[in-house]
Amino acid sequence: MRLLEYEAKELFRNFGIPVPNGAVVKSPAEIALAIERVGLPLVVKAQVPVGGRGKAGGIKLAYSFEEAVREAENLLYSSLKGHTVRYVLLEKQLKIAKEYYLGVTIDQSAGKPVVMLSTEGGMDVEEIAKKKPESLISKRVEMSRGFYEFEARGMCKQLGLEGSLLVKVSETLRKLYEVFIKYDAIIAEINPLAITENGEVFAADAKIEIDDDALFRQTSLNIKPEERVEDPLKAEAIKIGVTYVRLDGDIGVIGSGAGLTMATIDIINDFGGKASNFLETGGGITEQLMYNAVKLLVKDERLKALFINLYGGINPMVQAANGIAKAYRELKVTIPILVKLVGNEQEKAWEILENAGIPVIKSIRTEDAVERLMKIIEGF
Amino acid sequence: MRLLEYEAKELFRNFGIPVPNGAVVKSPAEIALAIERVGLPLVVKAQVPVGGRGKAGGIKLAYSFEEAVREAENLLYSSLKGHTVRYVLLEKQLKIAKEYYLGVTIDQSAGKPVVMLSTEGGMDVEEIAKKKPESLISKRVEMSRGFYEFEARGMCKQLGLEGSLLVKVSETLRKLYEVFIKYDAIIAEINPLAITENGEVFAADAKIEIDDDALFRQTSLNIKPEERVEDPLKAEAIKIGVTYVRLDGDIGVIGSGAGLTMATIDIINDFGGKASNFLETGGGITEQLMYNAVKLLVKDERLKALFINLYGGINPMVQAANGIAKAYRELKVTIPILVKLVGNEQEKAWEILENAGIPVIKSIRTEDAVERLMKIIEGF
Amino acid sequence: MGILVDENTKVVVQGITGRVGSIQAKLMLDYGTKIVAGVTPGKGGTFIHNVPVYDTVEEAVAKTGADTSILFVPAAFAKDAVIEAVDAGIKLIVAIPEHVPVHDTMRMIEYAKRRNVKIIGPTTPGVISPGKTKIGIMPASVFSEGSVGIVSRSGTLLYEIAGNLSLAGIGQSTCLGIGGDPVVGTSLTEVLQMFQEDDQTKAVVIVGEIGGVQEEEAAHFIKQMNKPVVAYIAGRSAPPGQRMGHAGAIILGERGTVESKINALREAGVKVANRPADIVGIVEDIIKK
Amino acid sequence: MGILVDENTKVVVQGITGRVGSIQAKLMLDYGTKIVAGVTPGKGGTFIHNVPVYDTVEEAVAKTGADTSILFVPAAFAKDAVIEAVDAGIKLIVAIPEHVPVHDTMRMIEYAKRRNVKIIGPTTPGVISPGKTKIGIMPASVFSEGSVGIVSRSGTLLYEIAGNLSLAGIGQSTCLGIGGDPVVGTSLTEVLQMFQEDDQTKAVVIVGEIGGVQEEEAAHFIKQMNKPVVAYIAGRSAPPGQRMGHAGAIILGERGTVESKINALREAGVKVANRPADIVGIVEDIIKK
Repeated sequence: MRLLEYEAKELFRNFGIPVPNGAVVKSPAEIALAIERVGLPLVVKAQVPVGGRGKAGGIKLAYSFEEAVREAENLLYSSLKGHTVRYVLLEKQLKIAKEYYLGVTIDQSAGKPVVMLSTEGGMDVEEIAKKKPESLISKRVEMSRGFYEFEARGMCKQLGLEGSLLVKVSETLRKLYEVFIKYDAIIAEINPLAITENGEVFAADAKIEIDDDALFRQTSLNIKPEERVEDPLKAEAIKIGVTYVRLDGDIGVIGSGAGLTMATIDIINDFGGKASNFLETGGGITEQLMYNAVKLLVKDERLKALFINLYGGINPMVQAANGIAKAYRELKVTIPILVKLVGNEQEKAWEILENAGIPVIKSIRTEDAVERLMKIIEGF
Repeated sequence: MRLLEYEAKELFRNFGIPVPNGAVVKSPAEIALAIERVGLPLVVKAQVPVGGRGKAGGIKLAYSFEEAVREAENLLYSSLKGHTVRYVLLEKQLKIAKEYYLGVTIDQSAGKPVVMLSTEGGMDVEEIAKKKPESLISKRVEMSRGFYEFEARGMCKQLGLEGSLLVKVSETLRKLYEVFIKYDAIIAEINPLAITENGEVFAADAKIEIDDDALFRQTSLNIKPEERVEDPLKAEAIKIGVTYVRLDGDIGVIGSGAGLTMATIDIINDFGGKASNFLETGGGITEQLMYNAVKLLVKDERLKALFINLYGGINPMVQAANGIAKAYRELKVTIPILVKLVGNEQEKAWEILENAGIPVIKSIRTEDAVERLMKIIEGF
Repeated sequence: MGILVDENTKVVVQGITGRVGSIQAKLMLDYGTKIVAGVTPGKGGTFIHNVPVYDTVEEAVAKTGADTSILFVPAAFAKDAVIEAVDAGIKLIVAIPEHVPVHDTMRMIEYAKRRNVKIIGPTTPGVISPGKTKIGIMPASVFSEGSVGIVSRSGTLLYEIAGNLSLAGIGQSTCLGIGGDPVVGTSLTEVLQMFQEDDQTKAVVIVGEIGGVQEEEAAHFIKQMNKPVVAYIAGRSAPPGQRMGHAGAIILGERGTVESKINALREAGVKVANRPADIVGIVEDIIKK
Repeated sequence: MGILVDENTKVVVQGITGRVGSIQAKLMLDYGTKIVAGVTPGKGGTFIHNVPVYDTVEEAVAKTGADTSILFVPAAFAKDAVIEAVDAGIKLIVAIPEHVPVHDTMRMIEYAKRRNVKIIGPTTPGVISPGKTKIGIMPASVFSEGSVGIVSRSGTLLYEIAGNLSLAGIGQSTCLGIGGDPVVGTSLTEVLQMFQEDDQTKAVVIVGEIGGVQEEEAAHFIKQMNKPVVAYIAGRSAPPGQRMGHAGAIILGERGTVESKINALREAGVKVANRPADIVGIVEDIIKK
């Protein structure tokens, strides 16, 4: 779950990472007061949880009161990269002399956090690594040991920093690591860290992404993921405990396991179909969860068929079948459903589905199922 | 700094360690409401930061409303073991079947925290170790690794615990370690942990002592040490940054370094005198600190002489001398002062003192100084 | 032989009295897995499916000589369960739980690696050496004994592909899922190293998916392998930036696409199937040679 | 020889540009101590007392070959300073700061011990081998070169006793304070072991005080020593339960009293002086024998 810039900056402020003076507004009525509190000239920033806001027109400069009001009003409630702008951050403009990059993320191969510093901020870290590799220092961290400020100083030294800048940047980098640890982050990034003309440093932007699997213990953040997605189907999916990704086709897909579900969609594509979604149940299938999953998809008016592809390893297939059958019956589903279901107690599950009038594929090959599905769709 | 029982129990509650239902009162007007909130029968407990309250009459049982009011009123504002009772804790009585001991403290020799568990609670841990050593299990903890609940379970197993009691006790012990770490404690103790007749566990008492040297970062506790001591001279000493311990003699002593100051007091005793105090400056002497220290002691009407014994290693002797001379002059000190002062720039310091009319001992032997001091006192 | 586990592997089930733990323990016992102990704090002294339950792993190991652990504990307790198992002297830990916070995963892997203990997972279906032992949650029916090793980043796709091979009469030496999370205890490459050393394994199937760079890293190692490797990579139609089911399956920027993985593998001489079922024909061709 | 340090010891001063650090660095240089570098983050590239200042200890060690560090940093930063020194390859750290939180002390000692680095302190006056080097804050004038080793729990009492001996013409091999905190990096016993091995040291003086059990533990070791040991213990008139100046000097229950310490030492054959000045006579007697 990615925090909005102003939320991330609040965390930074609590940890003593300097951020520009600013105020966030969520309604036009608040704009004037916010401008007065912060002071001109301003940066007006749309708060959406995605990168590339600047290029998309989500960041504006304002030098007069009127200009600031106009830009803030224009951005508020507008749509930016698929997200409605519900918050606008008004920040005092900085006199920036240099921009650095500071980041902490996870090195998946090493299985460790990696702390990164570059004297070339403002572009993303992959770009830095490609264009200015000599400006980028990274250090993997042993978690039981932690990351020390002297190590940040060592990194600064390698990039030629000295004097008070060395002290400020290394302190900021150490604090960024603390934020990363404290909040179960998968990314904590300051890009750019603005170095002002008089040698002060400020986190001009802030990116923090929290591990969804750790939100249960990050209660101080008070995040309700379902309130943070635009797509109502996706919000519903979060509530019922499945993963949903919208695609632009018309064949609904439910699968158990990410790999199988992705493969199913790939095969549907190969057979000339197009999936309307990715919906993956994880290993916690119950009758209710399966019912909810079917209910969620059949709400989607694009659907002309639904294919369910399950394996019973940890998932109970009889319960899954009951949930599908119940949904089919109660929701009076009119589009064709096809189920492929393999694993423990598969015969019992098949029987339940067939008794409910739902066609079942008994082959283990997803290809066979998709072939049959396409025929059903054509014949329908 | 030792927390009061009710403060320690608040921390326990925040960490999920079960404590008895209770309410704290700090004025008679609050007693009735507190009794109603908690319910009878009650334990009425004087809140003073020392052990042995029960024997000293600080813990009373009350079975009726009237009894509870009377006991609480009697304890409130009374004096217990040298402390004024400013808070009284009213707690629901528990039906206790067994009492355990749980503690985390510092093993000084190992330089590590030590977690302790005994099935014989209610007496102090030294007593348990002596009388029932077989009931006591202790485990030293590597701090970078931490203490895990399964290790607590292993300790419980060794003492024969099983079932839900094993689960509850080990969970409590792990949480106690967390409290110890989180709050820079030097002692965190639950003695007794009450096991009720129906198998629940409660921290019936709570002892937490915070490292004074870590109070600066334990800001959430909001402790002002100077507000927690009864002796106004000691409170003053905390404010000016020196260590003061009241003794029952009449010769004031200021020393730099704990060992030297203690030795000075020992020698005064040997020569038939009696020190009124221990006052140790630490390594941060300034002119102001020295002035404050002298001012603090001369307030004490018991004093018939003042002996100052300093070494200039890290401490600047010229500043020390200036501070003493200034205090002598400005405070119009009438009792005799003798100064022994050795170290860097000692000659300059001696000159300052002598010019101010303060006798100086130039020998390095504290014995010589004390001998001279006794003669001055006799002749005075 | 197979890798990692065999008929002599002595298993302790952590969380054996839970809903999932008890069902899966029964299914493993039915398969013939030597489950010698279970652990559930507070349930020590009881039995489930005739398996003795202990309060601590230490006790379980001391009393039964268990050398391998399988975890059925809630995600929030996975880290502590791993550390307990490591301290008790367990040498292989199969970490079934999904949704383990990745910081916990990093910590538990760091702890285990430093003490030379292997972790498979988390979010793994486990490991099966067909005909010998099953230490996992996979449906046993789709596996059969033979000479193909399968290593998969996905659980259910592993079942599909193993099932396809079995139907075609091609058995497996050992099959395992390394886990779907971005950080896992044992990498694709490390499993390939084990298959390379294993006498029973004549060919290896990799089941990959979008996200991360494990397939790309594995390709480096495959260049030095003397056994044929076949692969299938899921997620050709996955949109970038979207998390496909678990945290590991996400395309970020140019990294983790199906194309980069297929290219790297092909360059290393791997035959890459377009669809899961196509694996069968490719493996058959290899075996006939 | 003396113990721990000698004229070849190359010292880096962490916190050299601070008020205390700069004064004390000057006093050490005046004594002849080989201070080869100072460290203050942000002051790299400057000089103080002609000593080059670096931003990190790593750099200081790389450029100057420093092997020993002395800390003049605020108490709150002592732990990080120690870890930095250890990582940079420093072998002996003299931790001057007082009021270091004891949890930090435990962590930094744990870190250093695992990497075979010695810490003296915290709350130590440091260590001096008279005539060779002084790595500490002690006033140089009271020390003189000779054959008596002094190990003290107190700083100023060390000066007093060394001064007394010097006045009587009895010089010292090495004198050090182990630090007044309840937890210290190097114990009384460990220092005695070093004195036992040292050729220059013919007799050892222990300056103890109330609190803890270090003197009692040292008594065990003294039984195996073949050098005479003399002791003085401060705090006979200290009331129990009161912290006498620093956290280490406190009598808790029956532990840490002057009596228990004197008894343990006497039992081990140590001559215990009643007053600091009495040490001189006892040592003179020993030397004459």
